[in-house]
Amino acid sequence: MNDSFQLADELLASRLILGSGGVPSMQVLDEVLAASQTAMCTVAMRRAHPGTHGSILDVLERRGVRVLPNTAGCRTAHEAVRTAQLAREALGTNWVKLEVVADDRTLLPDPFELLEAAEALVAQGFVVLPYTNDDPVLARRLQQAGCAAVMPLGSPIGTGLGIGNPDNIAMIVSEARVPVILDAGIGTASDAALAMELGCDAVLLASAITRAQHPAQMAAAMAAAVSAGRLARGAGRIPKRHHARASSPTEGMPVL
Amino acid sequence: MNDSFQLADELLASRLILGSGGVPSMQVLDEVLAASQTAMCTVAMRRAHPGTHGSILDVLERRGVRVLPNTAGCRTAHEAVRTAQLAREALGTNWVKLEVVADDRTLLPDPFELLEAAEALVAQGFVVLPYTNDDPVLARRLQQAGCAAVMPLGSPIGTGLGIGNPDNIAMIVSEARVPVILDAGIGTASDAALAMELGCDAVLLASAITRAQHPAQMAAAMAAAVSAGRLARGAGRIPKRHHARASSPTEGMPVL
Amino acid sequence: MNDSFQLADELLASRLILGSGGVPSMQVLDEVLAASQTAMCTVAMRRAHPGTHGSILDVLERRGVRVLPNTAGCRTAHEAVRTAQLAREALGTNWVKLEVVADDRTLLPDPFELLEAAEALVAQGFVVLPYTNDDPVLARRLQQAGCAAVMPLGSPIGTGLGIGNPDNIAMIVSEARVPVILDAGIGTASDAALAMELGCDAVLLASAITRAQHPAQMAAAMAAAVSAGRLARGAGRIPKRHHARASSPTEGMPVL
Amino acid sequence: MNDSFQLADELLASRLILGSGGVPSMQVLDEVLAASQTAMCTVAMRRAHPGTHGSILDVLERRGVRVLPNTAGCRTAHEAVRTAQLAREALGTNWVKLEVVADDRTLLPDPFELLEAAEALVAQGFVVLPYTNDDPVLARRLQQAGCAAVMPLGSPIGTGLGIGNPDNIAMIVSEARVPVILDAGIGTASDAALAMELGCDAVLLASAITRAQHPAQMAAAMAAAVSAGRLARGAGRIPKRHHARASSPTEGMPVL
Amino acid sequence: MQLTINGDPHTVAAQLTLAELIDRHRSAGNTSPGGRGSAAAVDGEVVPRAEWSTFAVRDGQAIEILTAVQGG
Amino acid sequence: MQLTINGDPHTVAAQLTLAELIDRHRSAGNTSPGGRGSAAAVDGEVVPRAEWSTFAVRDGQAIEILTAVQGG
Amino acid sequence: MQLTINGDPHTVAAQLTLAELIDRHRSAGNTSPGGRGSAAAVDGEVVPRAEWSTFAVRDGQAIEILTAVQGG
Amino acid sequence: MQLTINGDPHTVAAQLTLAELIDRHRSAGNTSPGGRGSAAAVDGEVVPRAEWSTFAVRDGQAIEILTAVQGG
Repeated sequence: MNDSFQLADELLASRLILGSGGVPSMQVLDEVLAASQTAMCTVAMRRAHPGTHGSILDVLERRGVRVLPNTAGCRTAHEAVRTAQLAREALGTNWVKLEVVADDRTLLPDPFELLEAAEALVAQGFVVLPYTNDDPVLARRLQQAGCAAVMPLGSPIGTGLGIGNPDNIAMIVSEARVPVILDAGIGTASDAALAMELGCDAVLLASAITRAQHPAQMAAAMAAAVSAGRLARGAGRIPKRHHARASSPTEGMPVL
Repeated sequence: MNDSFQLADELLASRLILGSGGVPSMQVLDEVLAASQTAMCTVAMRRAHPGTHGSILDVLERRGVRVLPNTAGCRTAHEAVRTAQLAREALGTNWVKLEVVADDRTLLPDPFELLEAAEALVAQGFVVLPYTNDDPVLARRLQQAGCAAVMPLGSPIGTGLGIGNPDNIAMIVSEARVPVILDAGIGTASDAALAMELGCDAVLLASAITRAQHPAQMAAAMAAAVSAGRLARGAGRIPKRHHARASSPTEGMPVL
Repeated sequence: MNDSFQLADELLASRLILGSGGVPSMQVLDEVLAASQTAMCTVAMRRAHPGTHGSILDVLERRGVRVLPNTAGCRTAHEAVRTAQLAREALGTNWVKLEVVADDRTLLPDPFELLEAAEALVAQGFVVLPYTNDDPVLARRLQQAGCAAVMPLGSPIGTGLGIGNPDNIAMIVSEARVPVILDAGIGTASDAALAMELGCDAVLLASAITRAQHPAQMAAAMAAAVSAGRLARGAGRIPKRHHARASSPTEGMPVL
Repeated sequence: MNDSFQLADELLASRLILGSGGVPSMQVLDEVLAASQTAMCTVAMRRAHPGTHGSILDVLERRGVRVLPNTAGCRTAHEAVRTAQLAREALGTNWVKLEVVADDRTLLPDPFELLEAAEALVAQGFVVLPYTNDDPVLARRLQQAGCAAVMPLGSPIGTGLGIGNPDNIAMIVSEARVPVILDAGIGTASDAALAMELGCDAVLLASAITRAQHPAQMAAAMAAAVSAGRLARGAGRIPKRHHARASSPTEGMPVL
Repeated sequence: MQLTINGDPHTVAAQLTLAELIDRHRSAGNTSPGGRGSAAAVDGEVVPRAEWSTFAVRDGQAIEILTAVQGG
Repeated sequence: MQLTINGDPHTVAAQLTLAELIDRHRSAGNTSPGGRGSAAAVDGEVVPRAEWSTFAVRDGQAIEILTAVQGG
Repeated sequence: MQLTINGDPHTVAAQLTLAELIDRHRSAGNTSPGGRGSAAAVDGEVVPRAEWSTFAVRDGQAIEILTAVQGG
Repeated sequence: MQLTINGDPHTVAAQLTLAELIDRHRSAGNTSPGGRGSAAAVDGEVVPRAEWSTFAVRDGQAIEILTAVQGG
């Protein structure tokens, strides 16, 4: 199955998008990129420290992986817009993973600042990929604002709790006119498979891989899981039923 | 990752075992075998009808897939033992997927007849792979009886409800000294991945593939899912936590 | 246990608030009010039809139940504010259950219109009880706007799916400085008990009672469930553990 | 609602049966008996220690609560039968809560020893109330053996995990011809309510009350929860639906 | 004069107060005497009950008369 | 003589071996030559393939001839 | 004579009935007069209360004296 | 003159362009030659790279120099 998918004007070769946060070293990042076969990876924008050698950008470039700057850490639309502008200057991309969180404890998106930032960035020509909660109404508003995708959380960032409310994700998918990318809370492979089975177009995850005991192996697991879930969604699963149904013929039984 | 695994004295090249029940045609079975990359597939023993051409055995042989006869439809230890003996005669294998169900409505295993049959068949030199419920105590007894694996259900046969009680499966895995094969109730890829994440050694499924809208595609999904779950189990997932944890650095934020 | 609770400047004698929607007759409403022992019941504001006799207000008054007008059906802050003003004129109460939904299919609240309406109504001296989604950030904003309570949904109105995301409700409770009232999705008694165990101060429900086969009996069930959940919350439940723990003494066993 | 129920030849005045295990003192037991309004309470049989004053029997007698001896700690049918005989001698009751567990780690019932003990005790004229797992087939066998009730677990003893597999409990209820009593794993009030909503006739619990921070308050919570669940079961809950349904009239909206 | 009452067109004699209009509307209607339980808006603006008897309705206005019903 | 084959009554000539009986049953049947994939029980007892050609069927016996089909 | 009572070795005078033995064991013990709430087994066999006063304990026997405690 | 660079106070010679300032900051730093991967804001306003070499830094300004790091 061809797992590429269209995001804005780009055809991405993988439905697994990587977040680089939490990765213990550039060496591990390199292994994770290879094992995940991802086509895009997030970076954050932070103050440059004099004297540090090497850059995450070199690792991404070597692997041919597209860089996706985020606005992690921003609490207001103002900060997020500025950060996106700086990222565009620094990285030469008008794509941005838009994060505007309400506080550091929950890291949940602030619907009001988020929508305001999305509207401003769309107006400035950005391809906006907003990290949002699982509220179908907010997802709709972000699409109306011109976002190129919606990226609802499964559960709060870094928790590994999986998809807390599958009904909400399914509702977002059912009315989406842009790609839906599940973007937080994934803990293990079956979570990623479930996201795809619910109809998400892609999965974005960081901690589940970068903080696993064996990151590269988990990256391979996630790649397989996204593929599995995508295939299963298209294959048309059997309906759930509450009564058993024999899979062996009930006729032709001998008398023994 | 090398997904082969040791079952009795055999090294199987795949951790996905196929049930052939419910497959709409030999042509579809052939496609499903190819897509699933399975190494073993179940058959049932039924009265031979004069005049029917071709055999499922030919399809399996062509694909190099090991045949695993079952005792589906048997309600007593007596019937199951006889059926296993007939299968051994017919197919030249002393392996048997042992099913002894209590009734046709639930298709749940009868613990008493099952254990009795298992003991008898082990004594007669069979490699016994019993379909059992998710009771850790019964699983233990079947192992003590000399079964070569235990095959607990996730949920009743054909329901597609997935794994109803993950704690029970995890408990069975934690004390198993033979392979644990999840053997009923799988509905979609994430269910199969979860089974492997819980520590199962393999997954056996039929309806989820054979009755899907596109069986071959679902077979590919299941193969990927088993692989994903197996890798994830080994990769050491992040622990679940109830509070968010940033994946981007919290230091180095600019003032904008 | 004294189940009264303080809401705004009022001490309500029951933690079960009734929605009157869906009730088949005034007679049934009367029975339900009695069985539920509720102290407050919602009404909607609709065009008066000439020639109709009797009013829901008479039933509520006879039972001594406080009337709580809602803004059901409103899609904009403008409509909701006007509706609240009209309700205040009609009913002589400045309390309002504020509903501003995004569409008729999901009946989910629109965060933007909701907050705008809440701010306007608070400024006009209303006691605002907003129906909101389960987003902790929106709940926080509504409190900051001066709402007298927050009323998150368990699941969409009328679905009976219970509490889809208990973690979110618990998060809202953990940081709330006003009462938290679970306000949609309850299907049966255990859902209501769970809401209270999560720390909600009260439960508001309509369909679960009014559309049950036997509304008055379900009303009694809900009253008991709210009480049960409230008591259990305060009683300090045992922690969940994954290994069994004997409740009978393990010492003093005879040799038999 | 009259919550009494018929068990064997007895009409019990409460559907909440108490286990006395884990209670910190006779004083607390007394409070718990009062708050729970239970009509029956279990005791274990252990070696008598010279010099101890007072007996649990006095507390039960004072409260008019029927004593139900158990066979906790027994690992074989032989031990359990002997223990039941001794309890009958000691307490003058032919009722017994039959427990035969497979090991001390899981405290799960051993299906084989359990059924053997049940058959023996029924033959000796006992009213046998077996603690069993949630396997519908074993429940059926215990009924066929003449047990006066079946008492499936929700989850392992003392875990407080609630009802791990509601489908299994519902299946047991659907075909039961004797009372079904949920007998382990309850952690909080909503668990008990759910058990009753699934159709159980009663709930038996110990740790959830005796080890709660405030046992008497939790006892009151459980009494209310059992009542709530029982009422809700009879009231005919609304069906679950995945799409919202307005509870307020959609007609008669003004233009504002 | 022409009015819209609760969405429907009505022709009424001129010189009518809102109080009179509402009274007619609910002749044998579902609200108590004195209008308890009902409220009115004229062209989208709420008119307090105290002003009903002095509020002169004008040609072309849209009047909404609301009352409490079961809901929510 | 009278036999029951796979549950149905059959009348066959006397002096028939099990091998001959099975051969007839599957004329153009679904098992390979030599009986690969099939097995037989007579009055509930399994008869090993090696004995088919010498096993003489007797009047009144019930024969079950089984083969592998999809299932499980 | 030597007895095992509730798992512990005891030496007692000969010619003791079970009733006497149990009485001594629970002197100031946790069962009511007349033995309500307690039961006894000798060498694994239950001895009904009615037989306690005539049941002569013999050297080497293992006696279990049980009572009801909280549990379950 | 006094500047704030990435939150820290710095004293630098007058007549410095932003390009020169950034160059000093990253001497042996973590960005490629020509500033690939980094961006700058002065008093909160983004300064496009093309203007760095002509942008004269003034006393008292706050300069933020950012670069891409792992995150998200």
